[in-house]
Amino acid sequence: MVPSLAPTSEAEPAAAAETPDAGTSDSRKAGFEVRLANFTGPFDLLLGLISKHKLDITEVALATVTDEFIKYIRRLQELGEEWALDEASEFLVIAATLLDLKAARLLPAGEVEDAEDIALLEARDLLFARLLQYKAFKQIAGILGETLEQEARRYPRQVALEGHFAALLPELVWRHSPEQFAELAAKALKPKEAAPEEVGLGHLHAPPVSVKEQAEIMGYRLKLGAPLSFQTLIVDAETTLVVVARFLALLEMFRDRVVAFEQPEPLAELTVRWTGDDAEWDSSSLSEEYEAGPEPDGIGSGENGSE
Amino acid sequence: MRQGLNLTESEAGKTAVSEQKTLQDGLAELEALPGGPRAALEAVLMVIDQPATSEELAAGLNVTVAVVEDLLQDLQREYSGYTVKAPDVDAVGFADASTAPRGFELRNVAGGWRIYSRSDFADIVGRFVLEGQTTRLTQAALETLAVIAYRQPVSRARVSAIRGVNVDSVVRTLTQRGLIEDSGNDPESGAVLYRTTSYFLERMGIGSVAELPQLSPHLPGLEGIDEYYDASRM
Amino acid sequence: MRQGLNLTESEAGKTAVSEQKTLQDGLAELEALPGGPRAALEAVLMVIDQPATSEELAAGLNVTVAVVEDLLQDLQREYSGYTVKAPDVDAVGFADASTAPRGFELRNVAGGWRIYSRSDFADIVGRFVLEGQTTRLTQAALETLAVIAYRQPVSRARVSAIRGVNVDSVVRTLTQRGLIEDSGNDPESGAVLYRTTSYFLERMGIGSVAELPQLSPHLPGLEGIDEYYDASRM
Repeated sequence: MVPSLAPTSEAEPAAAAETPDAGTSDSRKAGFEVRLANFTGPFDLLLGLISKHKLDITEVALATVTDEFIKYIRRLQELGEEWALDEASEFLVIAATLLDLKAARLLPAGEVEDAEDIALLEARDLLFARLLQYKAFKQIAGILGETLEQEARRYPRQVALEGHFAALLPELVWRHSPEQFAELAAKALKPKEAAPEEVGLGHLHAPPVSVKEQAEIMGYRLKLGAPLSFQTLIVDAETTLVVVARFLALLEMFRDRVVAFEQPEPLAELTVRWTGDDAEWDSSSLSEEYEAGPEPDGIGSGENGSE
Repeated sequence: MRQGLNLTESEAGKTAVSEQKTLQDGLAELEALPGGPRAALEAVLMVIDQPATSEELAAGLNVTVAVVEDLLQDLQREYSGYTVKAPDVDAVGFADASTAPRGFELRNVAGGWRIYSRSDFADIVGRFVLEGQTTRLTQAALETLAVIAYRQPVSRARVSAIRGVNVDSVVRTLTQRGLIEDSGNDPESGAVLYRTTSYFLERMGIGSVAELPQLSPHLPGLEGIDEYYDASRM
Repeated sequence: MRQGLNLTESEAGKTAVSEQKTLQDGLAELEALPGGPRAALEAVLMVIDQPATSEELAAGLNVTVAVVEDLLQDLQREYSGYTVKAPDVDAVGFADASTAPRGFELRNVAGGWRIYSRSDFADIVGRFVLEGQTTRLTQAALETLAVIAYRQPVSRARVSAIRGVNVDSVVRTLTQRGLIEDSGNDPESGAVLYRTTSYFLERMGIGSVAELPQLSPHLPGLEGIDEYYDASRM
């Protein structure tokens, strides 16, 4: 069921033949070559390599196939034009996982010590699970293919209705003007838009909340002099998001040493007091770190109100 | 044939009785024709161009579903070369033309009945019938079809994750070939979900997806995966 | 399958001899199949849509025309309920299932042979055909018709590619309804090409397809559309 791996001779890659790249002719001399079309994905390649080494999939020493897998990836990269980015990246993800696993094997065997070891174990288990799952579907695909082929040897009787029966059919109701029909044609001929590739977030209406903006608001109130409780500071917050933003803003302000906190005991009331001596302080002096983050400056898709 | 909805109990009872009567009349009517109900069923089977359910056939012939199903089974056996139950012909050694298989067979696929040429004659029939000749599916298409068949309804992203590659163009091909279809959107992600069609069942020669071969024998338990780890760790 | 035309006399003679041999081999080959030559012929007759001449059938089965004509007559008689020539079953009073007429008959119409439903059952078959028929085209049928009207002559595969679904059964319905027809084969792929009929023009109230409204006002930028679909074909 697992298609045998085509060895060097007949396996001159179709894609490579079209690529006048000198690099490919070098690699063509390498021992192991496969026709790109032989594989329908990274798992397929991995299974191919495992079967080439006559390894049981459950006992495979992945390190032995890693090198070949990586070699294959290099070939893919050389033939870059022939490969869609997403396709190539699937291969690279698995190559990276394999490399990790290989690296782990080079180290002395021992106890699992840290989170990194555990992550590696998980990566390995996941790779195994996915590989086994893929293998099952590949076998089933073979069975489906055989069945479809066998069944194609039976031709159904599907003859046109005999004239006297066709004449019995009720007259069609036709309500379309030529213009309506043309409209229908235009709709039917329009290229179908590809289905969305990602989950749309457009329907989520989280109002943008800017941390800096909230810092500005609280800074203004605190500079008046009187210490304020956190409760008081958030009394006008319309959403939880604003509460969170104000809390983050306070942490930022604390780091900038413009506020001090007082809390007699855990979970007790938090009192905030202005300590900055710069009366001219404004939120633009807050740490730059928010700017560099993936969510610039705000929680949600924040627009920067203060700049 | 269809019953009304707002019947009192006694009316319903009467209708059931009268319907029963009509169906028996239907059978009597067929008995009077040359070849009887069996031939009438054959005549109908000659004009259908897609599998017909036994209910549809029963309605057309005006007999009960049970009667039609008996007839269908008789025909199926007869076409395949088994002697039909015929009390007057049970002399042994009777092996003439009537017990040789016919060139066609009656099959129950995709939930309906339809006549097919016997596969033994595929090469000969193929010379006459160009239509319906389908090109073979690629390995990628078969694998994608397999995942969809066993995980339906399923999104392309899910199929992609299992196969490890993008499946967009393969899904398009399978849709155009009529083997899979859009079955609405995932309530959570909004992604289009795909399922196999009745044409797929027809091509596979099965009645429903429940008849697909079991996946489990091909999928060793993943519980033992830790052992694999230990084994290869040496 | 078809013979060449320009043979010299002696060549023709040689060909005839070697062909004779091939044809006998062909018969032997058929004898080996379950049901033999009779079943092979049935298999073909059961699935062809257009009547086939005995010459075409002989060529397809790789036997002589005389053999095919004998078989055709046997089948015709058998379907109509006469006992097949079977020396061991000539006892009189033998009127079991095997001699009852079938629901179908083999007819020679306009020089070609095809299996039809038996006319005795016309009423029943007609009732079955009408059941579930609607007088309106489905949206799928309308869209398919629109694509064919504007892209004719066009193959089903092409229409499938444009509509993104399998259109086989819809094309059959449209053909049955007389709205489209076979317009020959594509010289390259051999696929059947479809075009709209004069009945379609009649229903649309126009004189020719040239009178169909231009598509452009409805869909700006359709010029490149053909390339788009060709590109998406794999």
